[in-house]
Amino acid sequence: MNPVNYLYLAALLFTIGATGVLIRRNAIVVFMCIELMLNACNLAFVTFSRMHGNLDGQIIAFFTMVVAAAEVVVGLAIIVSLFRTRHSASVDDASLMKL
Amino acid sequence: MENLIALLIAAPLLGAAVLLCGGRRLDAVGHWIGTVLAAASFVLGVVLFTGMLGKAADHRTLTQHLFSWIPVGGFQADVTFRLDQLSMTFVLLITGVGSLIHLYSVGYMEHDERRRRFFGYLNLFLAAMLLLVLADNYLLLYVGWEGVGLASYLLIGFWQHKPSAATAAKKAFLVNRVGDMGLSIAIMLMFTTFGTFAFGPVFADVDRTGQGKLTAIGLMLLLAACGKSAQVPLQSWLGDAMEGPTPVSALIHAATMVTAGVYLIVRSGAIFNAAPDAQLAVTVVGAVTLLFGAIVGCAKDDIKKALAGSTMSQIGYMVLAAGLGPIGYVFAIMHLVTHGFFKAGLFLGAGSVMHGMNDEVDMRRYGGLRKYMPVTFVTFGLGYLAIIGFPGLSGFFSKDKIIEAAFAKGGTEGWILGGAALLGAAITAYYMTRVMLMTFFGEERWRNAPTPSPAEPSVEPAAETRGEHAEPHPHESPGVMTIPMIVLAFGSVFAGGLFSVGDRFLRWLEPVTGHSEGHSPVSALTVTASTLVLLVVGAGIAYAQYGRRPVPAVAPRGSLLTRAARRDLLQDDFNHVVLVRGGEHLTRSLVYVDHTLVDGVVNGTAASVGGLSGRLRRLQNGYARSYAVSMFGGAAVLVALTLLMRAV
Amino acid sequence: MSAAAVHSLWTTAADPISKIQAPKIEYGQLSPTLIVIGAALVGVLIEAFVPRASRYYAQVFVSVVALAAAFAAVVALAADGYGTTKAHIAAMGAIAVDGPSLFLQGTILLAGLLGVFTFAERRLDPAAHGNRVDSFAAQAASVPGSDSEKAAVKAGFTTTEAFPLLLFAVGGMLVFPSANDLLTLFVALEVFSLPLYLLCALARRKRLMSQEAAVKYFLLGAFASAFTLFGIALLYGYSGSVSYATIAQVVDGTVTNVDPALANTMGNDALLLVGTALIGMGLLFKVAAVPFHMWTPDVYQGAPTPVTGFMAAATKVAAFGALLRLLYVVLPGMRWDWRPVMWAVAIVTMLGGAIVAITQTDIKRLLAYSSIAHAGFILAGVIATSKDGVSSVLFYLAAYSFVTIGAFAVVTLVRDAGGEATHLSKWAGLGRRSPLVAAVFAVFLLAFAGIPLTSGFAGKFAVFKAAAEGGAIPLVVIGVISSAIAAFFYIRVIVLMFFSEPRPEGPTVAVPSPLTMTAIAVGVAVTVVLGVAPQYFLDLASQAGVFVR
Amino acid sequence: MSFPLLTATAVLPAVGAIATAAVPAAQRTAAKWLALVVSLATLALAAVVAFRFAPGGARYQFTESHAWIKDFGVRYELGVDGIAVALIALTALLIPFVILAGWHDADPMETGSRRWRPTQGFFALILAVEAMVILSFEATDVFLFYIFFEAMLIPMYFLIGGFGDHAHEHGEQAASTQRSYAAVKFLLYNLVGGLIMLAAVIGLYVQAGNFSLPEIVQARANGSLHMATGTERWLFLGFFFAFAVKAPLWPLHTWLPNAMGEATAPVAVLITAVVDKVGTFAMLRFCLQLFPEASKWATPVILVLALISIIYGALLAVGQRDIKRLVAYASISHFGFIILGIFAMTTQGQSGATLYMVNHGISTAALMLVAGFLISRRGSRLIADYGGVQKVAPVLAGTFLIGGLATLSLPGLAPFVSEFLVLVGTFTRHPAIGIIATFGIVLAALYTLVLYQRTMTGPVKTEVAAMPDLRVRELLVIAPLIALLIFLGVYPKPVADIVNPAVRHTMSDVHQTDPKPEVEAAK
Repeated sequence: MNPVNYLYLAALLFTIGATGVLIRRNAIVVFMCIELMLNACNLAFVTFSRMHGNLDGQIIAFFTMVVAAAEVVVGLAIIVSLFRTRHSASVDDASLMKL
Repeated sequence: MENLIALLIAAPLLGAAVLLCGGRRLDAVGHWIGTVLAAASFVLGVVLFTGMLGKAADHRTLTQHLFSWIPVGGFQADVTFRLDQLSMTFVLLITGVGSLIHLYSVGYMEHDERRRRFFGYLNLFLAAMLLLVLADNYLLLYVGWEGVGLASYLLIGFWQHKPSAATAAKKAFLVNRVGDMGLSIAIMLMFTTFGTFAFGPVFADVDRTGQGKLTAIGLMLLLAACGKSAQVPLQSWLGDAMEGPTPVSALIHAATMVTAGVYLIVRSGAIFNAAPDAQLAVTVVGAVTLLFGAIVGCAKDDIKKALAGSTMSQIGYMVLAAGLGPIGYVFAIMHLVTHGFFKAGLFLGAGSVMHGMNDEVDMRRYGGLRKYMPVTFVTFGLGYLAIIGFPGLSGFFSKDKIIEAAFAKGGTEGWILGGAALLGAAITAYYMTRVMLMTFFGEERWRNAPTPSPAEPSVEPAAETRGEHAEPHPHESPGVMTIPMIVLAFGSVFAGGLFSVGDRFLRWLEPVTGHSEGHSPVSALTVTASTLVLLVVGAGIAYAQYGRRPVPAVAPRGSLLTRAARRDLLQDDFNHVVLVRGGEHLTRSLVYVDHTLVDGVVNGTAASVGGLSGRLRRLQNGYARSYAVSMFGGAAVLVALTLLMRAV
Repeated sequence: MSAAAVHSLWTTAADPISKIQAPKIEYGQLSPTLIVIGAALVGVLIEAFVPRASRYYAQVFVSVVALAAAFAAVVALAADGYGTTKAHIAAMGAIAVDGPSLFLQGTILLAGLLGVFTFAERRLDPAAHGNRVDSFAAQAASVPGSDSEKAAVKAGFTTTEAFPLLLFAVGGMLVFPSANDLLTLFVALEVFSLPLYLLCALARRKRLMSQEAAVKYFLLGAFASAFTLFGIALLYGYSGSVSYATIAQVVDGTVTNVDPALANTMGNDALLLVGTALIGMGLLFKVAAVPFHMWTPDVYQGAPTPVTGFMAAATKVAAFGALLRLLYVVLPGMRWDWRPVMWAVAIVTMLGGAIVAITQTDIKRLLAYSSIAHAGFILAGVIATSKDGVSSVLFYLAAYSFVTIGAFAVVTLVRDAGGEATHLSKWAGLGRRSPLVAAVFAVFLLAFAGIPLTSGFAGKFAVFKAAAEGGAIPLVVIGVISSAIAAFFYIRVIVLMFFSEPRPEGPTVAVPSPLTMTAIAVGVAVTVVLGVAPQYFLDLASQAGVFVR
Repeated sequence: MSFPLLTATAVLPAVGAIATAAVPAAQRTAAKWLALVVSLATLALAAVVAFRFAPGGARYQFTESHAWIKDFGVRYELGVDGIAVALIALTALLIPFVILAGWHDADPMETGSRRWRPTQGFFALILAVEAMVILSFEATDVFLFYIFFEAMLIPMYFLIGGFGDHAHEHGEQAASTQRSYAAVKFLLYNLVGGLIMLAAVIGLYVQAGNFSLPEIVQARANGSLHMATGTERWLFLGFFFAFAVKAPLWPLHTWLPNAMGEATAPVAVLITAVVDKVGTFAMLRFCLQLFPEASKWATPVILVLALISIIYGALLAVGQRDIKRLVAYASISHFGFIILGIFAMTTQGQSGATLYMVNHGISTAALMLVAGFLISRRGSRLIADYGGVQKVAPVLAGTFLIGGLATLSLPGLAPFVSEFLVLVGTFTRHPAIGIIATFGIVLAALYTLVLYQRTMTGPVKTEVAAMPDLRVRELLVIAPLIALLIFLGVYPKPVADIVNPAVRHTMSDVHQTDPKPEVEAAK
């Protein structure tokens, strides 16, 4: 099957993730959407690696996962602390600072 | 010899410096310092005069180069003095009459606590006036020209606490500035035409350039002359200038400064001779002014303003003569000198009268003063006879010559100008007789004088401001005041004869101004005869009106012309409406424009940027997701742009 | 460890083990980064093992020493000629050791050092329960206003983790501008971003805002890095490699041995263009360029001021470094595609930052917008695409970072009951109360405004000059106009400080410890020196202006 | 390497400024005296420059040149021609009077913190301005000039906004707000001008590759540096705009009335008599020499603008209610004359313009400082609040009148010489413009005399009845200025001789020669 389709899939996933970031209020969900985008990237990497017949892409995918994990650690810490303070994980509630 | 010329100016200048910077410690002796220095300058002048007489007629011109003043490229202005017969005449007149009036002022200003400063100003005036007549180039002349303007400004406004005086002074300076504009433009024209503005070179090159340029220069010089000599249309300041102390009126606004215009025209004879159109303009101005002044003089009840009108008219004669070219130059100057004597005498007389009458100036509250102040009466009377041109007295000779010259111009112009001159003579006789009668004859109207109606514009406000309506006790003035009057009276009686016998004055001045006998359509005899007839007529009418009938203490309403004449023929109203009002509106609207438009544009830009900022600021609404949207949009645009760039 | 290295391992794995050659790592040349990261790890250990009472001192000591040592190492490398003659690519093509990276690393390290000083400041806040406190939360985990927080404060806890976090961030920033393949770039990006997210959340006062800032920064940052990553993926897809050199060759079309797959993807410019755009967006996000700037004011306002100062200075340096390398090393071949785009971005950034700043009422937000405007100015230099462009940007970054840290350090001094008094209205009449502080701040503002005889002017002139020589005259004109607009609000602050009457309830100016004083003093000194006698540093920058390829 | 005279002339006040600022808060008087002494020492140095300057010698003298910022092609290059010497002398001459006149202007009203030292600041700032102005007159390197041209805004800004006369019809609060408005307006106008010039400076560098004025002029002369017509014009406009704001030329003038109105009289003098001169000076030195062709191209427009400034400024002066604003608008009119003279492109015009800068400096200083003394007595700037002052304070009135007469350029006083030269210089090339400009002298008489009449003459107002006459310090300020006005009016030759050669050089740079008089042309 033509690997290019995987690229389309990746692009689709990426767009879905981005849209999710834009439309969802809950910080956790937003964050998950971001993770989705990262995974879309991974898919793209792997596909390209397959197309080019070298393994860089696959290795990068591993790196990405690690980075994503690190992001989870940091991100959840922040989001949780926010949640504990405000008893809501809605991104829109966090709008003290504006203008 | 020529090294003395600078001293002529230095003496009064020193006086001015000492008196003005000296401070109060000089109050006691200040006036004498001033007088002595003025006299010193006169003596010096006499010495130079005798020295000059000793020389051949065409070697009498002395020049003294002091230093290079403004050297810039081709523009070379030097401080150089030139003493020839013409300037000599003026030096003697200025310093002579000047010294007399200094003397007179010692008495007149006795009770003024600022007398020292008054003398300082007088000395300053002498210095400036001498600079004016001694300058060897137009720029230096310009310095003197404005210098006398400054002195006149200071002296007219000497009683600054009187708003009227301050206003009059300002008006005089401003009107003169308009004239000065003419002079400076004339100088610029000379520079562009001849590359210089020194008398000698300019006159030498006159024939090298076109008539148009010369006419322009001539007209500009005429404008300057109009300002300084109170000729129509720049005459309006002279009447108000009477706000100044009377000695000032006598010296500056009768004898010397106001005649500077005549000097300028005569001095620039070479230019005018080559520019007939300019000459015609000069004669017209002269003729108009001599009638204008005369008419105004008829209507005034304020003795000084009446005299001012007459001054205007007499200078009109001189300008007319000067405009006639070589036919008239000499007589213009001659009339100028004789006029210097008798008009100064008349003013001093008027001053003496006011001195005796608690500074009352309204002739309608005089009357019958001859027995209270005999000396004043006699000297004033002689001056009167002289000015109306009574046979044998100075005015007769000088004025008669001018009228002849006017006819001698030939053609219709000649007739018109001559006619005007004749008519002027008649009116002169009328108004002077009127003054004479109202002041010294008739019943004593100053007893239980009623307060004048404020509506009367000719009554000077000083009378009210000082609030002296108590019955005055007329008395003769002290010696320091009468002596100058007597001397001047002698001048006004004999000067004319002295000059005319054997054409002395003509031959004296001819080398400078040149002279040519015009061929008059009417014989000199007829002119003289008709002058005398008109003289009698004028005086007769005046006698009929003011000598026979009693003079009302409050002026009757009078005919339209009379009322117009009282208001200086409405010139001030015109100026007020057109210039003052218009100017005020212009400036006010400009202030508005500057604030709203010029400044507004800038402030508007600033405000709009601020507004834009305020609007953009709202995008920063604090919602992380909207930030994300902008990022996403931004990314999209970025991608699109990049692709687009490759596409194009 | 770079992908290429791994790849070579993999492909040779089939052969006998003896054939495996260990990847070659030039530790000496990577020493700055290694020192800092190592110190950060030590910091973690300190948190684990050193008794609470002495942690603060230990952390400060370690951080200062480490940063100083790293800076010394950078200087040594530069002196050794790695900036110029011996410049080359280390760590199997992962890290470039050349002029720009050394210059920027030096700048970042100094900024980090001053940052540590401001972090360690403990005299400003009133002592809580008899123990001095810095501007970091007693215990970030405890809910604001809760009993646990009170207890933490009572117990005199302090978040000394801030220091290792800062060190990690610095470590990442050191790698970021010198990264020579896209993977390293991405990793470095995350390595310095994540600690910053955390640091933003650690404020002692106004914790709600602090946490909000952290959330916003984190979400948007992650969002942006996702885009970057996708861009990287596309570029990788286009060129079949992530190493700058290879990509550059592919872009230029000077690549040798083109296999069919590569030929296929090479033909597809969309990959290249979109990839470039997305990576560019990630970097522009970090440098706070319009329209990717909207996090800046909120984060700058909410984060603890020392963090803001450090972040504002160092992040910009690192990010612009990376941007320069990307555009100059990887994409010179497609200059004609990205230059117009950058033009647009630079213009909107300059104008947008300057205009919106006019109506700001909070000093930290004001400085945030000014930093946006400055990003625009620097972009003007980036666009020049000439050696002068590079060196001018380097110089500008150095000048700017010191001014920024100094300015924010001054902001920490002006305090009232609620902590720092950042609302502009409270600054009224400061010049009367404490002329010295006001004067110092005025100097920084004038430098921001680019008044002659300050470093700001020298920098601005350098970049505009480079841009003009690069033919971007309109850009210069717009830059000049926007700096005129910018001048307006800097002046506004000065007016406020000097010409308006002091408020009775106005703030007090705390007397700082030598630490903050040093930071400010250094800031002023550099500002003036770079303004009056910039030649030496310009030489430095222009020597360092060459990228290794 | 001879003694760096020019550097010394500028460094001395700079050091003095720092020293003055460092004087402890308590020793206010010490600071004043220090500043005065320093300014006098500077005057002495400036005098040395003026007397050692050889008019016949090289174009730029006492030159110094050191490397500064190689990368920007900037050198520390100083050198003075006659024009610069005249203006440096003027600056150094006026500063002591400014300091003396402002002796009590900065005595602190309110008590700030113990470090709040307004007095020290005031005099330090004045000296700082002096240093920067002198340097900008001396700089022959465009960039160096630009730096001080911009930098001098900052001390000026603090002088305007920080110290006003505490007399205001709407009270102190309104006064301070208006002051800072004026200060900000001043700064922004000049900053915008300066930044636009910055763009042009950069453009110039791109064209020329260095900033040395003599080198560029020479390169342009021998054709080795060619500029496209369009480029040259744009650069010219960039430079001219900045100078026109500074000068100020209509319609960029509106900052001046605010600044001069709100600032104390000495500061106002500093603005109009010293700082603004840098603008006109720079037109003469940089615009004409760097961009001769563009200058000629722009001349018609500039002449018209200058003409508008002359008439417009004078008319607005007539319409003012505020003494200081009146003087400000009068200055706008006079700057119109200066610019007219510069762009008349004749020897008379440019020499006249240079003399005008000097004379206007002195005359405005005289008028403005006396006005300041007057205002400090009555505590109001409104003309309507005065009347009959000459009765109670004759000396004050007298000096005020002389200042006024100088402003209306009465012959015999210095300004006449320069004004007439400008008029003649303009007339020889553009008669119409010359004639219209002469209307300015009538208007000048109008606003001056109206001012004098309303304030000094008439019945004595009760508020001024107790007004003391000039004190010794004040007399010390005014007397020398008046003496100078008279001396330069009677014997301007020394200054003219210094200026003329420089003007001749400039004329040759713009390839212009004076039009020949008609008769000579005929011969």
